[in-house]
Amino acid sequence: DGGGKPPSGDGRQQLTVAALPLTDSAALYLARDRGLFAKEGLDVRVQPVQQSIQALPALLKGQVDVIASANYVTYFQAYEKGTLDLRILAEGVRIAPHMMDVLVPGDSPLKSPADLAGKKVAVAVLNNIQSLTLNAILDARGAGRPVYRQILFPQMGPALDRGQVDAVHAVEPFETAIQGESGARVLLDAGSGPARGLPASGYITTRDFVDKHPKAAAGFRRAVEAASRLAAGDPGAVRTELPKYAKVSAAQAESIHLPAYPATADPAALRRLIRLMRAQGLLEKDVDPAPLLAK
Amino acid sequence: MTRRQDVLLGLLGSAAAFGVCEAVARAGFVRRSYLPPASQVLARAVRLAGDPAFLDGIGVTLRAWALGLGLACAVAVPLGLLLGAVPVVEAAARAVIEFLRPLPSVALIPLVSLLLGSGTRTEVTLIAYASLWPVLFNTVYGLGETDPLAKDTLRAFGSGRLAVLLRVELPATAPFIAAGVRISAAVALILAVATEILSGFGQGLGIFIAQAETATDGTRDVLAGVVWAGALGLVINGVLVRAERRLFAWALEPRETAGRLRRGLRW
Amino acid sequence: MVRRTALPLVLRWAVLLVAVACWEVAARARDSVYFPPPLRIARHAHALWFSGNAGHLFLTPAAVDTILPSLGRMVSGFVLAAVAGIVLGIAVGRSPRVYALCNPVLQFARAVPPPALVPVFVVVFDFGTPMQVASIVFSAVWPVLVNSAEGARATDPLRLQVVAVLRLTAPERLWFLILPSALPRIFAGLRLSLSLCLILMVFSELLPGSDNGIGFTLTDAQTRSDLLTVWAALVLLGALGHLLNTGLLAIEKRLVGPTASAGRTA
Amino acid sequence: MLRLDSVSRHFGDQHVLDGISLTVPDGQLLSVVGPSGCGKSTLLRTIAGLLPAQEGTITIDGTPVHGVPERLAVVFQEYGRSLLPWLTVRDNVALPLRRRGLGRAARRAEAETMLERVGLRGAARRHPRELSGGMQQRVALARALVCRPSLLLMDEPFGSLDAGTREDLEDLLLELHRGRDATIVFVTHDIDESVYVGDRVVVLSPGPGSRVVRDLSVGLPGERDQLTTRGLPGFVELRTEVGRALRGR
Amino acid sequence: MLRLDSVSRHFGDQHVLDGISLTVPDGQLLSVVGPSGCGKSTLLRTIAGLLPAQEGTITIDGTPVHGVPERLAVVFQEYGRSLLPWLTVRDNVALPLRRRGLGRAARRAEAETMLERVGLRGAARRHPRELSGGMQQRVALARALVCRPSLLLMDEPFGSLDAGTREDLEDLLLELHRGRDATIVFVTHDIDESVYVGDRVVVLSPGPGSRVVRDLSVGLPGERDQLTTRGLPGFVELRTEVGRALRGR
Ligand SMILES: Nc1ncnc2c1ncn2[C@@H]1O[C@H](COP(=O)(O)OP(=O)(O)OP(=O)(O)O)[C@@H](O)[C@H]1O
Ligand SMILES: Nc1ncnc2c1ncn2[C@@H]1O[C@H](COP(=O)(O)OP(=O)(O)OP(=O)(O)O)[C@@H](O)[C@H]1O
Ligand SMILES: [Mg+2]
Ligand SMILES: [Mg+2]
Repeated sequence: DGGGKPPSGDGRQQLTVAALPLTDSAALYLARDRGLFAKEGLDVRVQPVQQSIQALPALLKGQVDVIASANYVTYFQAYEKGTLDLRILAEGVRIAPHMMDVLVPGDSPLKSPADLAGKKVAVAVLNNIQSLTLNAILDARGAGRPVYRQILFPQMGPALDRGQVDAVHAVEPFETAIQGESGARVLLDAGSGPARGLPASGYITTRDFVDKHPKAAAGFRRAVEAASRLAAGDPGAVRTELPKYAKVSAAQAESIHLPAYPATADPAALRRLIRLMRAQGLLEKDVDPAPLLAK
Repeated sequence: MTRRQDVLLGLLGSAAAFGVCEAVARAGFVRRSYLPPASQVLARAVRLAGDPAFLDGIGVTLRAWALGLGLACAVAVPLGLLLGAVPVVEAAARAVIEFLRPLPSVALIPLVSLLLGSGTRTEVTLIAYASLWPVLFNTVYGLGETDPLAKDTLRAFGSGRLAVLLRVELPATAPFIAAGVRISAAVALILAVATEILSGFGQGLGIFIAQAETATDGTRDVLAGVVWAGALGLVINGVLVRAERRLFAWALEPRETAGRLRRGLRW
Repeated sequence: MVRRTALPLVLRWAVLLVAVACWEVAARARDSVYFPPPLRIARHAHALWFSGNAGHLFLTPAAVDTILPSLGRMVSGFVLAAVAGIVLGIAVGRSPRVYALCNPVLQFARAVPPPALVPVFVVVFDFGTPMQVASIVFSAVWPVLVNSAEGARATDPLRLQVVAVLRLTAPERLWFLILPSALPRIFAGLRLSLSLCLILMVFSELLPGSDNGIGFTLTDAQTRSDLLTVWAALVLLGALGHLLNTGLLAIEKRLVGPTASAGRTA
Repeated sequence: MLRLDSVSRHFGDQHVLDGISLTVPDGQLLSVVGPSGCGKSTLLRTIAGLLPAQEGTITIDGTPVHGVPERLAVVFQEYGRSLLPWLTVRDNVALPLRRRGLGRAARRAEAETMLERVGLRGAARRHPRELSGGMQQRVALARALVCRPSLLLMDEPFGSLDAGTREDLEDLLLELHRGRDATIVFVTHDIDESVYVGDRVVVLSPGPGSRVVRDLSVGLPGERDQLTTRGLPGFVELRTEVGRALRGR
Repeated sequence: MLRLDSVSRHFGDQHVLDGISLTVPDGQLLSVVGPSGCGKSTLLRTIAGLLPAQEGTITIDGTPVHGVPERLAVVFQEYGRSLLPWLTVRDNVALPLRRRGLGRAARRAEAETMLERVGLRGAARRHPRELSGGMQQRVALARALVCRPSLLLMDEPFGSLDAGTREDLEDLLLELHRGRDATIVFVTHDIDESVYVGDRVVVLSPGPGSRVVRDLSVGLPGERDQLTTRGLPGFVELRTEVGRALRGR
């Protein structure tokens, strides 16, 4: 391991990137498969992980160099607590309409988002991006907040089916699968209102890495941003790429809602996320994202 | 009871369990994709045997299992003998041990990963940590159960404390240690798979299961992985039981003497 | 195990204190967020859980919401696992038929990692306590079961002949011979089970639908990178484990008493 | 009536009992002597139904026995191990009384009476491991006697006792035997004792493949007394004969 | 020389030994008799250093013993439990030879020789639980004899043997004793035996608080023989005297 440092056989610098096999990492895979990394003199190896937080120890130990699709909420918290000297290489995705939805059973008495007040809503991780955005949306509409239950995405379908929760807050591709299997309907587009355009994940690394390998960091950013531009311009490219690395069938890939792939990192957007986190008590101090963005 | 009857009864029990799982899934209480019938799971598990990548993963998991269990035994048996034999050491170490023991390995995953990084070293450490206790405690308990007259006998023949420990207490405790190893073997296997699932990083049976869990209809694959884990456990236990029978024949009731009173069977 | 005189007691705590002191010094010297010094952990734990008013035994509301539900689940899981483990273990240790029938299935079940069963739990059990207790029992039952079976199996054959001649009924046989002679091993199993219960309690609070408990606090703090709370929860778990174990030892002392190893032959 | 019909027994390829036939009428006290390792304990275990007879049959009152017969009591040679260490001496002795359906207090009272008779009055509440070897042997004896068996099998029951205690207990056995009419099979390695307590003495040949080599009826008066009986010419004659049979002469 | 100086011992509030003083010269075979439960086994365990003497001192050749003395061997009354079940009979006997620093083959050879002398030639490779009670006792005996102890403590070593085997082994003991010059303390409950094997017989009083009530020197010729010695007038006299002391008369 300990990639990043030794150039590989053909003189390219080797980088190990931990990534979730989800839509969030599409730009990474596109960049790899379209040779964008190679163009920057990088040899990128992808190491799949199930949750971005699971890659944190490996990042600190130098077993991976970059975490793709790293959940900002989680990593800003780690930064605030001092566990990680965070640097953001590039932005990953921003929230787009119907990329996440609040689903209820077809025959549910819940008719409008306002009915959610006090009801049980399933999210994958408590006190994270899902509840943050849903709260923001409901607050904006003046509706009451629900109570959250922690249920992993794959189990949301059965839980909804058995009436263990009133609604689930699911992301793609689970969202489409749940709708298809149990006839659940969308109560609320969780990518709408104040949530829309909010940065969800990014490509992050440590300050140490950026200091030691400024060239590799810059090259990585250029490649990912190029891939993001490509993805934003041609969603079809993402839809063909998806079945190659994620557990998504080609048919599913055709119909699911994709997030937005921003071409450049924008401190203002990140500041909006940080303000929201502060307002809901997920951060205790203010964090200025500008210095965290790698040049 | 003949061997054949044993096997037949075992098959009967397995068939019954299989039947129940199949029936529950087919009865339609829940959607098929949420709880696939046992037959489909089994078929999938069998097909996995032909997948070299999956078999590689099994190899990785088993390696971590063996290393962790071996490390645990290598530490636990001598430590158990020391604790059981020297009351002062036991008294001194007791508080620390009792405090460390309940620390959940599940919760230690992130901390140990921070120290050792993700991967085999972390996995082996956690496996060893969790499977240390059964061997250690069975060793200490076994020592307490040694017949005092047997110990006196060796002392009377001029054996020192160490010789009594090695020649009487260790052999007398051995069957009990073996039972501890058997418990640990299962714990270690669970830990190997669970660590992989929860750390979500690397290669192995647990990673296969974790990846299946993130798929929209992965339950069948998850359960096929479970079948493999269970089957591994079954085989490992069978091997250990056979080894014990061979090693500790003296501790078994002699077949003929016990006649129809013979009930003893081993786990 | 150890004679309960004053010296070992003093020694025990002295060693623990020294260990903690070393940790404190080492942690202060390294000054890493991952390994905070014990004093800070203790202060944090105190602020979190033990700074309540005297009327509530100094427990804060957070402590009442965190510790009590966890403890309740753990204890009920442990009791269920103990009863099931002893009953099944003895049956399996003394009856070749039951053994042959159950062995493959039990061995299979024993090796199944609980995290992989989450999809099944979701479908079979209700969220919250039923699912959590079920997952605790499912894992904690094995050490008791194996040790009980082992203990029952190791009953002195001569003594079995004795009770056969005395024509004791099967329950009497169990009560007067098999249980007492298996008791030391059963307790060894119970102690292992107890610590497994704590581990499983943490795991069970990772299960879908959990929203309180020590394990929940721990994992929640983990995702928030709040390592001080992680450590405080670990220390709390250690302390709880120690307490519960001491209680179990006291029960064992009463039940097994001084006759534990008298006259046993291998 | 206890009847053994060419009972044989082997362990693996080692022959132990080789066609033992015996008829013990009700109420008889049969002494069995034989060299160490010849198969006396094996014989008792077979009669007790603890070991299956591999050949031959055992019948009690005409019905073949399978398993442990009713109203049987056994004093095992390994008396120490045969006591349950977690029970007090009194509870050990009271254990067989359960099948008589007595209450707890009645069982304990009866156990204590029997303990007193074997000279263990003060030891009732102690645990077996706190007793000396001879005391443990007497506890095992009391446990066998207390349940008033109709078939009593005793394997060297006085082996660990001093001469005085031994004589007292021999007399106790005879007294109890006279009062009821149990069939008793009494294994001993003491020739004098075999003659003194027995109505009949059977001598087994050394193994492997032990057989009955001598079957002597003891024609001594029923009322026996340590001093006078052992002095009788008939007694001396009998013990010489048993001794000779034992030495294979 | 083994010397006991007012050795006392109690278990809880129960007095067992009450000021036992004894001097046993090197090479003496001291028989100890006493009623069941009087404290004979306790005395042996105390001499062996397995139980601490609570009062009084024990010295060997003038030096007080703490712990187990050198070159000691013990035959326990519970011979069965004192054998290690996981070792074969041969390895059980060979066990104490380790401290003589012999090789494995030499140890086994010596063990087999001794097993042959106690009449267990064929049983060398079997496990203790496959043996009869008397055979186990002989294994324990062989184990004690094989290591040529200078102090040998025997607790009713022939209790489970038939008369013939017993006499053979008494003679074996005497023969080995003559050849070397070990000090032997021999506990028995057989009065004849105590006189036949002993150079000296000590009688203990019944407990609680056992004391030496009689200390007899056996003036019989060193060369003994089962038939002639037991017929000597001196022998009969001695056994009567021991018997009387034992009965407290
Ligand atoms: N561990 C013990 N705890 C309490 N009392 C004991 C213990 N060991 C022995 N005793 C008591 O000490 C007394 C003497 O016991 P000991 O075994 O020495 O007798 P003994 O002379 O060898 O008798 P026997 O001839 O029956 O073997 C007995 O009354 C016994 O109850
Ligand atoms: N479980 C067993 N397995 C193998 N052989 C056995 C077993 N039990 C007894 N034997 C053998 O059977 C023979 C007879 O044993 P048994 O115990 O009946 O002798 P015994 O007449 O009671 O002798 P003793 O007077 O020494 O007690 C012995 O040679 C012994 O080795
Ligand atoms: Mg016998
Ligand atoms: Mg004794």
